Amino acid sequence: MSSNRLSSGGRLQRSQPIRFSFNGKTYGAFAGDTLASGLLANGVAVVGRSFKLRRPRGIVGAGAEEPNAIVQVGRGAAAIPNLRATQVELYDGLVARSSKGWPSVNFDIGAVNGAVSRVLAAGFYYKTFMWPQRLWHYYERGIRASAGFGTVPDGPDPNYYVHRNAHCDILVAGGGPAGLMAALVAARSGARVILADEQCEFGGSLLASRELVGDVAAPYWVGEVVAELSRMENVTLLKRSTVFGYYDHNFVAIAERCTDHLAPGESGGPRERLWRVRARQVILAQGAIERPLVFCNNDRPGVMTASAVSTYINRYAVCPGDSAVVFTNNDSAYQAALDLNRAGARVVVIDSRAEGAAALGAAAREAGIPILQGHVVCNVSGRRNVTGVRVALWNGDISERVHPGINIDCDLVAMSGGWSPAVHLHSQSGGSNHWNADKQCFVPGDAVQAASVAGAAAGDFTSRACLQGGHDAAAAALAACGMAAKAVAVPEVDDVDEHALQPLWRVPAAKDPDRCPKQFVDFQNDTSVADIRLAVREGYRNVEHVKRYTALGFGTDQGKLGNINGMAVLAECLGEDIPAVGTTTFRPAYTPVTFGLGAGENTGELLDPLRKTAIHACHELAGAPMEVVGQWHRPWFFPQPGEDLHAAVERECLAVRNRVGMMDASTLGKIDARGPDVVAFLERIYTHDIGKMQVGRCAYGIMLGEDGMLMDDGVMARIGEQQFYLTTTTGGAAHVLAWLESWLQTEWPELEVYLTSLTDQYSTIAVAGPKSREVLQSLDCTVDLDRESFAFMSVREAELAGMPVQLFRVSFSGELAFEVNVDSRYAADMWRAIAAAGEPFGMTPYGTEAMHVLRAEKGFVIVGQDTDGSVTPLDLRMNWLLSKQKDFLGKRSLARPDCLRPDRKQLVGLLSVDGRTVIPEGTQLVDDPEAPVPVPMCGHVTSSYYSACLQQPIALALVAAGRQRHDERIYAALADGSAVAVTITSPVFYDAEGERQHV
Amino acid sequence: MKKYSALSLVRNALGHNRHWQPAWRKPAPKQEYDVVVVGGGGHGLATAYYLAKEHGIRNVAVLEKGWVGGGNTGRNTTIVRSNYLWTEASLLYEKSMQLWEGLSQELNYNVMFSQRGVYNLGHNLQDMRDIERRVSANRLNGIDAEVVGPAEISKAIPLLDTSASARYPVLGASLQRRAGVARHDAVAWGFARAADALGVDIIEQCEVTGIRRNGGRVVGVETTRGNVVANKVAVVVAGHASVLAEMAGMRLPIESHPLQAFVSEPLKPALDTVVMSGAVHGYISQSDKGELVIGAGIDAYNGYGQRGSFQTIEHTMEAIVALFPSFSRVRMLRQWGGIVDVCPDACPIISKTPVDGLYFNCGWGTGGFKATPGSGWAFAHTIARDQPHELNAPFSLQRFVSGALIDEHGAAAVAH
Amino acid sequence: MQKVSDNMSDSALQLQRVNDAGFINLRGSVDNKDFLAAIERVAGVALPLEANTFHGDVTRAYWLGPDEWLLQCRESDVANLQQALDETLRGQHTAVNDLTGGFVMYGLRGPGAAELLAAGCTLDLHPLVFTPGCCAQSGLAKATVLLARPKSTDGFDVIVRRSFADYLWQWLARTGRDARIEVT
Amino acid sequence: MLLIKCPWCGERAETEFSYGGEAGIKRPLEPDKLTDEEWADYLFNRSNPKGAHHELWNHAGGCRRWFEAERDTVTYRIAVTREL
Ligand SMILES: Cc1cc2nc3c(=O)[nH]c(=O)nc-3n(C[C@H](O)[C@H](O)[C@H](O)COP(=O)(O)OP(=O)(O)OC[C@H]3O[C@@H](n4cnc5c(N)ncnc54)[C@H](O)[C@@H]3O)c2cc1C
Ligand SMILES: NC(=O)c1ccc[n+]([C@@H]2O[C@H](COP(=O)([O-])OP(=O)(O)OC[C@H]3O[C@@H](n4cnc5c(N)ncnc54)[C@H](O)[C@@H]3O)[C@@H](O)[C@H]2O)c1
Ligand SMILES: Cc1cc2nc3c(=O)[nH]c(=O)nc-3n(C[C@H](O)[C@H](O)[C@H](O)COP(=O)(O)O)c2cc1C
Ligand SMILES: [Zn+2]
Repeated sequence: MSSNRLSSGGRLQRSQPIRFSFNGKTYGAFAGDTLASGLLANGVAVVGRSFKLRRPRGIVGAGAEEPNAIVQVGRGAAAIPNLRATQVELYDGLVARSSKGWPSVNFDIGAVNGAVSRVLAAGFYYKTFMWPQRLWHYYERGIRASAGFGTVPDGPDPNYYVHRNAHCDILVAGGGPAGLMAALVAARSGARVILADEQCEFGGSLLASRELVGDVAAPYWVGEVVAELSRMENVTLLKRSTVFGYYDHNFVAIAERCTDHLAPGESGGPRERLWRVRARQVILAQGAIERPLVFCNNDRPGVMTASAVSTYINRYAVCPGDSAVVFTNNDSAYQAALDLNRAGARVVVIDSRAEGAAALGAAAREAGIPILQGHVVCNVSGRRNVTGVRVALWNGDISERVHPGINIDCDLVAMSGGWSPAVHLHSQSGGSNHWNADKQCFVPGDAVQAASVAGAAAGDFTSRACLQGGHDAAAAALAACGMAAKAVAVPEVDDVDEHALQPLWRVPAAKDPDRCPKQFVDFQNDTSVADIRLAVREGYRNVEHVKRYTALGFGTDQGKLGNINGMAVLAECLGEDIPAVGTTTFRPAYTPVTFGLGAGENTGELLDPLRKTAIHACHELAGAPMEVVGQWHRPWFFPQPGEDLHAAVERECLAVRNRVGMMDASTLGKIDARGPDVVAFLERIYTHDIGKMQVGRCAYGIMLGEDGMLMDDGVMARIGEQQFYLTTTTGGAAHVLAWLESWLQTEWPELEVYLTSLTDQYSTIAVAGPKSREVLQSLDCTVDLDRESFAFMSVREAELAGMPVQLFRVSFSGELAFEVNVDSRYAADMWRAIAAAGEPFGMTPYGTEAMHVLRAEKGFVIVGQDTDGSVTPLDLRMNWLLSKQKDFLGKRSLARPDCLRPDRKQLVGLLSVDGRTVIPEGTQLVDDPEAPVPVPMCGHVTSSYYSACLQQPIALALVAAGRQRHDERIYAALADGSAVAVTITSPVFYDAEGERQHV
Repeated sequence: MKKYSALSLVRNALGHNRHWQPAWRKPAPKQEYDVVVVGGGGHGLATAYYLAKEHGIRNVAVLEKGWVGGGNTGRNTTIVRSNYLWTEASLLYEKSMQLWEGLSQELNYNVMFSQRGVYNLGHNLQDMRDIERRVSANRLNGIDAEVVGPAEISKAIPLLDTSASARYPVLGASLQRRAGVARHDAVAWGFARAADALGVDIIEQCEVTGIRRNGGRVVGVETTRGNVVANKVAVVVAGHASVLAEMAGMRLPIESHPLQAFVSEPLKPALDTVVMSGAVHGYISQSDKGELVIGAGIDAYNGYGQRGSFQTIEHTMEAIVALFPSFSRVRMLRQWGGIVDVCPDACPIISKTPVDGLYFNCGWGTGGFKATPGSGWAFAHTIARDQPHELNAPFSLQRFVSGALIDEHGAAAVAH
Repeated sequence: MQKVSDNMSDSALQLQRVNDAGFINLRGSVDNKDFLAAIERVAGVALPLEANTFHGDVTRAYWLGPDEWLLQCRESDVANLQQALDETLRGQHTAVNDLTGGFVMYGLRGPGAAELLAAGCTLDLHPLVFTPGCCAQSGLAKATVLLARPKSTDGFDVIVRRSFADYLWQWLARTGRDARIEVT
Repeated sequence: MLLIKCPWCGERAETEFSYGGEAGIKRPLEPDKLTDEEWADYLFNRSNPKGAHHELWNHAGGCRRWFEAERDTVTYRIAVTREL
């Protein structure tokens, strides 16, 4: 194995060597490695290319902050695009490749962009590609082809995802010292605790720490705490779980990755689990992110954050370089120098501060590490790997140029510009942040939800303070939950004496910032100091404008490394201080979340409930294709062998007109309305006079919105003096019930009425056609069905085929017809019984399509098809339904000038003049198809069919002033540009007198 | 204004980009303007630009409480199309479309208007009826529109699930080929730069806190940067319309709701057009940078929080995975919200008000980005002439009294 | 019996359809003492007045809302009970509706039941929170359900509208696959 | 996702509720006595405030009761919910 791998240490399972492939080459590593540590161990420097300039890039960080090492893992449909190599756990056989770089990451044609990088400065696209106008399309294609990182998998996801709703007293986000301590205190005190950490192990920074906690090594302490927590029933430990979103009212979303760390095939179960947590209290212990320093060519492979270097050495037993320069403005990076030194690397510290570091400085000196104080690294040499740095003396004045007098050869630069608390979740929760001048970072302000922040995330950068902070946060959270905190001792950790950090947001160079080699602020998007300065020069001065103009913080890392530096550079340009410039908005997701995770189990046929009637199985058996109506599946038609839709529908329609047919109408909404005030209530809802209805009678009723537009319709029946049975349209059922309840509860609470939904209780079978009476009679119907005893538009309780039913004598086809309402438990039996009894009479089941044709022949409208929310009952010629005696919902609106306009679109019938053409539904109607564009339209076709019984096409339409225009000829403007002549008629094509339904 | 050109790019590059001019000045508010435009979104900036350009009214201030383009202009999913249902709406949006087609050149600022086509999918018979109706109307109005079948759709959008077994199978779609997307920020910046060049003062960090009236007419505004006198005040503040209306003692037929959107991480080109679906409720396009840009629905409740509920996002992810099963493993990078001003008929208000000299342009709800140039053009006319242009006359406040609503819920079914 | 997991013996969860339950929806006022007394007399179970609870075991009364309850009894007893209620409550402002045909009831048994439901339900089903005797109308996946934790067994009853029943069954079976669900 | 306290059932997730808009908009008792302007005001105009909002919610997925809430439309904090 390559020389970068240390022979001992780390948290690897050295007994488990594994192999993985990157960009087609195979490498060795150990279980416990990440892809990043595996690559570093093998001396792979270039892992990606930057977005715009295509500069070769190496690994910078060791966790979620990584901007450069964006890789595609796996193949085919199981590929995962855009992973950070630093977060990919290696398994044997893992296949990964760089997301950018063509033909290869080591030789990228796109790198020519670098040569013209000055032209490609921020805002470049807005200023060019405009000439000639029509070529933009081609320019754009080129731009698109070179953009993007990963590739979409080439098939449907082979894995599945699940959701889990959870509740807890205390949710702890982040399992470093602060989070672990908080969880321990909360758990021992008996609270229901969820602890989530995005890494594969709990411990956070302690996993790479050489500190003693209490009197044990930090990772050992972690192990003890985790072991204790995992034994407790009131604790849920979620590792590999990113708290990615903090929403209102302490709703927190966590993405748990269950199988990505396993070789494909090794794993069962869901790939990821979405935890939807409602927490009484949240403790945010996300830690802090180390900032890079901004110097020329600071993006070269081999330049890393100091803490990442320490992490690779201590946790992964990889020393990323043989000779290193540690460049810092604060004490913490000396730890990296010590770690490098211990790992056998040559190391020099360049400290921008005149006085260097305190305790760690002494330790470094003791270890014999050379330290240059009051110096800066102002440039880096090497292209695909660092070969050295240029160092200059610096007096602390940012406006001065420096003179790089020293060259140091090295293959690794470990940089530290200080630390930024991870205030992401706090900010998402609505909290603001304050600038802490001592620590030179934003720290979270007061929580606005039931939350607190602990540890480095709160600006406490020592382990001792982190442990104490976690402890205190838990105690406070427990108190807020009304629980007593158990006394838990906070383990001792030695505090390290430190010198103050020196603000250093941009390292001075040999030339001024606009001319010097690029000083990168945002690595992924190639945003440099010069870009920010350019944005300011061009007037894009607000931090949000700078973000959008330069793409600062726009990448997959969302500026975790670069944002604060960028804002500070901006502040300098504007001559303002950093808090005045402020931050951009922190938004979910903390790290990106899989779409499939959001979808969870709601995929495929479970995307949306598929509602079935109680007779559904019979229809399936009969081979009926289904029509989707809202969530329902309804039989569309019942084809016989060799029949298509049209043939079947013609046959079904003729059967109803000439003999008898049956249809499943169970999807209609049904409501039981009763109480002493039910009449008064329904008077206000329906447009017709309710009081006049006799018990046992039915009526067609409509409801209007308060805007006067038709909202829903259906047959309603008076079952008793104080009881009605209301039906609604299929799509309107839920809405109508809620609408009725809202009036009852909010506006007229004095009315004593109870509403109960019966939609699922009753199934409805329509039996229609001249023979329908005979069919029912043959089923031992217990009531007389003759015309006199059971008149049209009445309702009876009866027994049919031995089953209790509500029998309606209503008709949506215009034929003699009955609707059988039967307990859904017996509906399939009833369906079969009617079918059998009807057989001698030629019984024909029919579907929604025939139903539509039959009702259209009669001019009956379907709400939602013939109406669209802009149609009044007057437009539909339903004046006869509008009571003059009373007020009802929507009545006032009908008197508005626009509703009285004589040229409103009104319901009419249409006949094709050629007697053949069935006009597509939706087609617009015009008076003059030759008129110049825009051609005035006088209406549109709402329903259109071939009528088998009339042997011609018929259509319903809404036509301006249509009622006055019977017999006039207008034109249907077809999609292909042609026009078909049609004649306006009455919308009732069949049995205008309504004799057939009265027999 | 110094023109952008290939030459200027090279020249400036040679000068280390040190000689670029500010895109717009940063003037302090003057005491008096002929017209004060409240709101520095795309619509407000376009209004100022067309006031200056078409009507010669250059003593204009745009007052923006934050940074220009920071409202919905900066947070929308950038779909531009004109295939609305009703003639009134179609003609207004089509006017806008025509302006879009030359906008980069007119503004000398590349707004990256990309006419890659928009597909509105139909998943059931009623969807198809509505599509036929809309396409038929569009054609008669001179707007390009077609009805396309599943085979053609699947060719144009290979990753879309067009199988018959889908929970919501694709039965067809309407297609407007001239429709597409544009770079939202560039629209605000381009209009700002062009308006500034014509003398308009664009004043950021200047919140209007009061509308001063004398008798029945407007005399100016109060702002966080002092009072400004003006005989004409034009309010274009999208989600904040009701807040401004209250300052003038009015209530509007508007509710403000959070509307969300999200983007994926950047991907290699995977989707060359724009796809919208009402039945599964989602829509998606891919930006030139490579992110999938995805719009979610509105949250039902009133809100000014520029954020929304997570279940709305989950629902949209379901929709996207249903439409594009291979996007299941793609990841959401960032989600955000905007505050949209929703009108009862899903159509805007571009109108005079009961207060003389006070004009409102609002109610664009989930779909006004596409109207940016047209809206500004028509609003400028209304302000300059103190009467609406015939294109926006139907969009008056009066329609709520007369009942002449223009119901575009169908064509606007998916928030976009 | 539909086998979802291969290994039935160590399945942690059983899902079954309860076939002999009848349901009656009741509306009435809690201020009407006669009404409350009459129900208790006729049904043999007192209406719970506390939200989110139910009374009884074989015959149950679930609280649905401040003036609404669901009575559950043996399917064979529904007709009689309904008739008795109608008679007793005649003349009072109440509503009694037989909904036996409108509901389907599933029993979910076993230690993993709460966890499975938590995949699609936002209620806190922790045994100390949603204790035996608790019930709630809520959402489960994309259906609206009445959930109850019976006193006598370990698990939950799920009552769902008939037209959603197949959907919910599929959802339970699919979502339960990791819990090695046994479907009977 | 909001956590809303139904006055009857207690705290439940937002997904169980449906929103009913501004509370306290009384339906005019005699609509036909109203001018078109007054009627339009009732039908369409809303205060839509930025800040405290008095609004209606329905526990649609639970007890089906409508109730009132005081919610801040910026912070989304719900100060109180109460029975009608
Ligand atoms: C998520 C989302 C997706 C969308 N997708 C699409 C789409 O795909 N296609 C489409 O056509 N439309 C879409 N829209 C709608 C579209 O964004 C808007 O209709 C349009 O951008 C509105 O532009 P505007 O200029 O009127 O408003 P804004 O850009 O919001 O501008 C209004 C400005 O007024 C300012 N302001 C407010 N109050 C004051 C005050 N008191 N004083 C001074 N200034 C004030 C605000 O700060 C703001 O900058 C979407 C909207 C959202 C939120
Ligand atoms: N020397 C210094 O200047 C310095 C500076 C900073 C931190 N530190 C050290 O780092 C430690 C800080 O302790 P701590 O507990 O505050 O933080 P930590 O960094 O140890 O732990 C934070 C944990 O939170 C996890 N995390 C972050 N965001 C997450 C999310 N959204 N979801 C799930 N998990 C997430 C991380 O994976 C990490 O494990 C201390 O030991 C401290 O001494 C030192
Ligand atoms: C069309 C479009 C594309 C976007 N692409 C990205 C992106 O690639 N990366 C990113 O971080 N944000 C992207 N955003 C989101 C913005 O960062 C930001 O969230 C949004 O404009 C709302 O502003 P706010 O979050 O600052 O409130 C995009 C926004 C829009 C409207
Ligand atoms: Zn409730």
